[in-house]
Amino acid sequence: MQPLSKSNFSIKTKVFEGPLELLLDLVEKRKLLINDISLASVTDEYMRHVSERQEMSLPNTAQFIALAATLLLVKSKSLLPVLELTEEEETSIEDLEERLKEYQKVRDRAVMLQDMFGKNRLYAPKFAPPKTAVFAPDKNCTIDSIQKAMYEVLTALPKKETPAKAQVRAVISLEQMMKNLDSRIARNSFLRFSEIRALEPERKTVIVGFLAVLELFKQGNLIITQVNRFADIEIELDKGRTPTYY
Amino acid sequence: MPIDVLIEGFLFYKSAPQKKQVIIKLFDLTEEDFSNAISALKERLQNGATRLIETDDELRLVLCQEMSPIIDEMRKSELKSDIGKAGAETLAIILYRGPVSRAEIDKIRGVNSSFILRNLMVRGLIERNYHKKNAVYKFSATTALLAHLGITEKNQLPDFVNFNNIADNFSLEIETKN
Amino acid sequence: MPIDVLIEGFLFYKSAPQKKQVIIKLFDLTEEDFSNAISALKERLQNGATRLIETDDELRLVLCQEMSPIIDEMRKSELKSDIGKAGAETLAIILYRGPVSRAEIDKIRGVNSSFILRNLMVRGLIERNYHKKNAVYKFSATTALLAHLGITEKNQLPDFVNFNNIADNFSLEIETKN
Repeated sequence: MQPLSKSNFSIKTKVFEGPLELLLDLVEKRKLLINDISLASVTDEYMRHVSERQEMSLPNTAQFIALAATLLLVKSKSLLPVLELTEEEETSIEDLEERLKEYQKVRDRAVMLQDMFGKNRLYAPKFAPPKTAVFAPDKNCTIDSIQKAMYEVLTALPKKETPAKAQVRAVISLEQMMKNLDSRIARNSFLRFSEIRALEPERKTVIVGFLAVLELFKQGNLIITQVNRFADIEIELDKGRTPTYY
Repeated sequence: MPIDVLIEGFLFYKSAPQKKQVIIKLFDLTEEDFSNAISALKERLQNGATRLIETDDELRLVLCQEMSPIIDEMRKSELKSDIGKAGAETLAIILYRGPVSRAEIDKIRGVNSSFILRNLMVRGLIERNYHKKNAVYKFSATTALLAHLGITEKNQLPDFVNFNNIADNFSLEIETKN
Repeated sequence: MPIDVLIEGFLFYKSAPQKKQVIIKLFDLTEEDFSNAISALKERLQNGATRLIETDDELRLVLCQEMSPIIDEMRKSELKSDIGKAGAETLAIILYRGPVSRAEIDKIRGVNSSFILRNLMVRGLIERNYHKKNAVYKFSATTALLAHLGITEKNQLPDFVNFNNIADNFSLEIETKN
């Protein structure tokens, strides 16, 4: 991947506030409908955006990563149709499609609202302050109540947000995983998937690891052998070619 | 005095949004009398310069849309208002699906909306009410929001009916999951 | 738009008496058009809650006579009623931070305060003054309120420095965020 400078990023890429906005943009850019096929086809680009975000520590990165996990599931299923997903995983994929469709509707309505807003206002009458105000205090008009009310106002002020750094670090990017794998395979020239798995305590990271293997295989850098279903996957460097990245 | 005149007079005197429930209690009305009076009032006002804005729980008397360019002209020094993309999305969810909780808004937008919600409340476009039944705060449109959009009722929004039919399935899903 | 509707809308929006000559000039009317419109408007309003009051040189929209007893009653009960939690909070901010603009009150409370401010003004607890420098209205406590509280200056309020520091810090934070 090309290193991107900050200025480059802001020129070439829209800044997305949330993951659904990014995902929808990627799907619509390709003029696709929202379904598992289109989601799988934009996964790589989505992952790229997310790792850029991570590097620049933009806000909401944790939400982008949470959605990435589901997208990776969609992608693994499309690369490996025999892959069996748990019921929970199936639901999370369906849920993502639903959410994206709902978001699309909301976004379309939002565009209309932005256009309507303030154009043909229905004006309310101007406020004319009373010329002769009667002095009508109530039980709240004592020093004690006023102090208490001010205290309540100040304690209800919104607190400064602290971004969830830990969550952001939890999931390693696909690209990083591919680099790691490649150098490990280059060192050992042979690796079992169970070994990768043993080294990665996070389930999400295991999925990323699996995808990295598939991705390297697709690019022709690896030879993969699986003797039978559910057996361990054996990974070898294809010595016939020099490893290349996209 | 006819109830519709009574309500019009009350709203004119208050010159601010008023809760429907307050009006019903104040004039000791049945739900039926109230809704008939509201229809009659809307109908009668059509010939004049004022209109009745109706949200889920409030009423307010405002100027008709045709007067808008004239008042705009009179107030031209004031800034043109914009709500921004995040604001428009949040308003869309509240208008088309409201009253909704923050959790629902966050889920649909995929990001934390607390900052933008506060912003919209400060501008008086939405309000937050406690719903005892579900023990959550829900956000809904104010008369000011409808007034800014140039409509007197939510169902005058483009595609309003259509949207809600489809969205129903979705909302069920959220509720069973939480 | 019919001239009578135009005039009604203008008077409704201004909610104060308006000079006839101003209206004639504003809408570029002939004397005849104007007086015809006035008759038409008076006639039309008969069915509703408002009436047109005409003096030698002014026009004004008011509530019909029949509403007076109801409104008098309402005004009395309004003044007797509680200003509520929102009212107390707004009053506290004005006391501790006044003179303060509506925008700042809204920012601190996280909701729109315009209707509460009106109510506090009607009750003679606060007043607003135009600050030319920033071209905004600022609100402060009335001398009657200060006397009622038994203080002569706001810095005699308990925790005055501490509370204001917290509010200042928050305003700064919000500022940098926007």
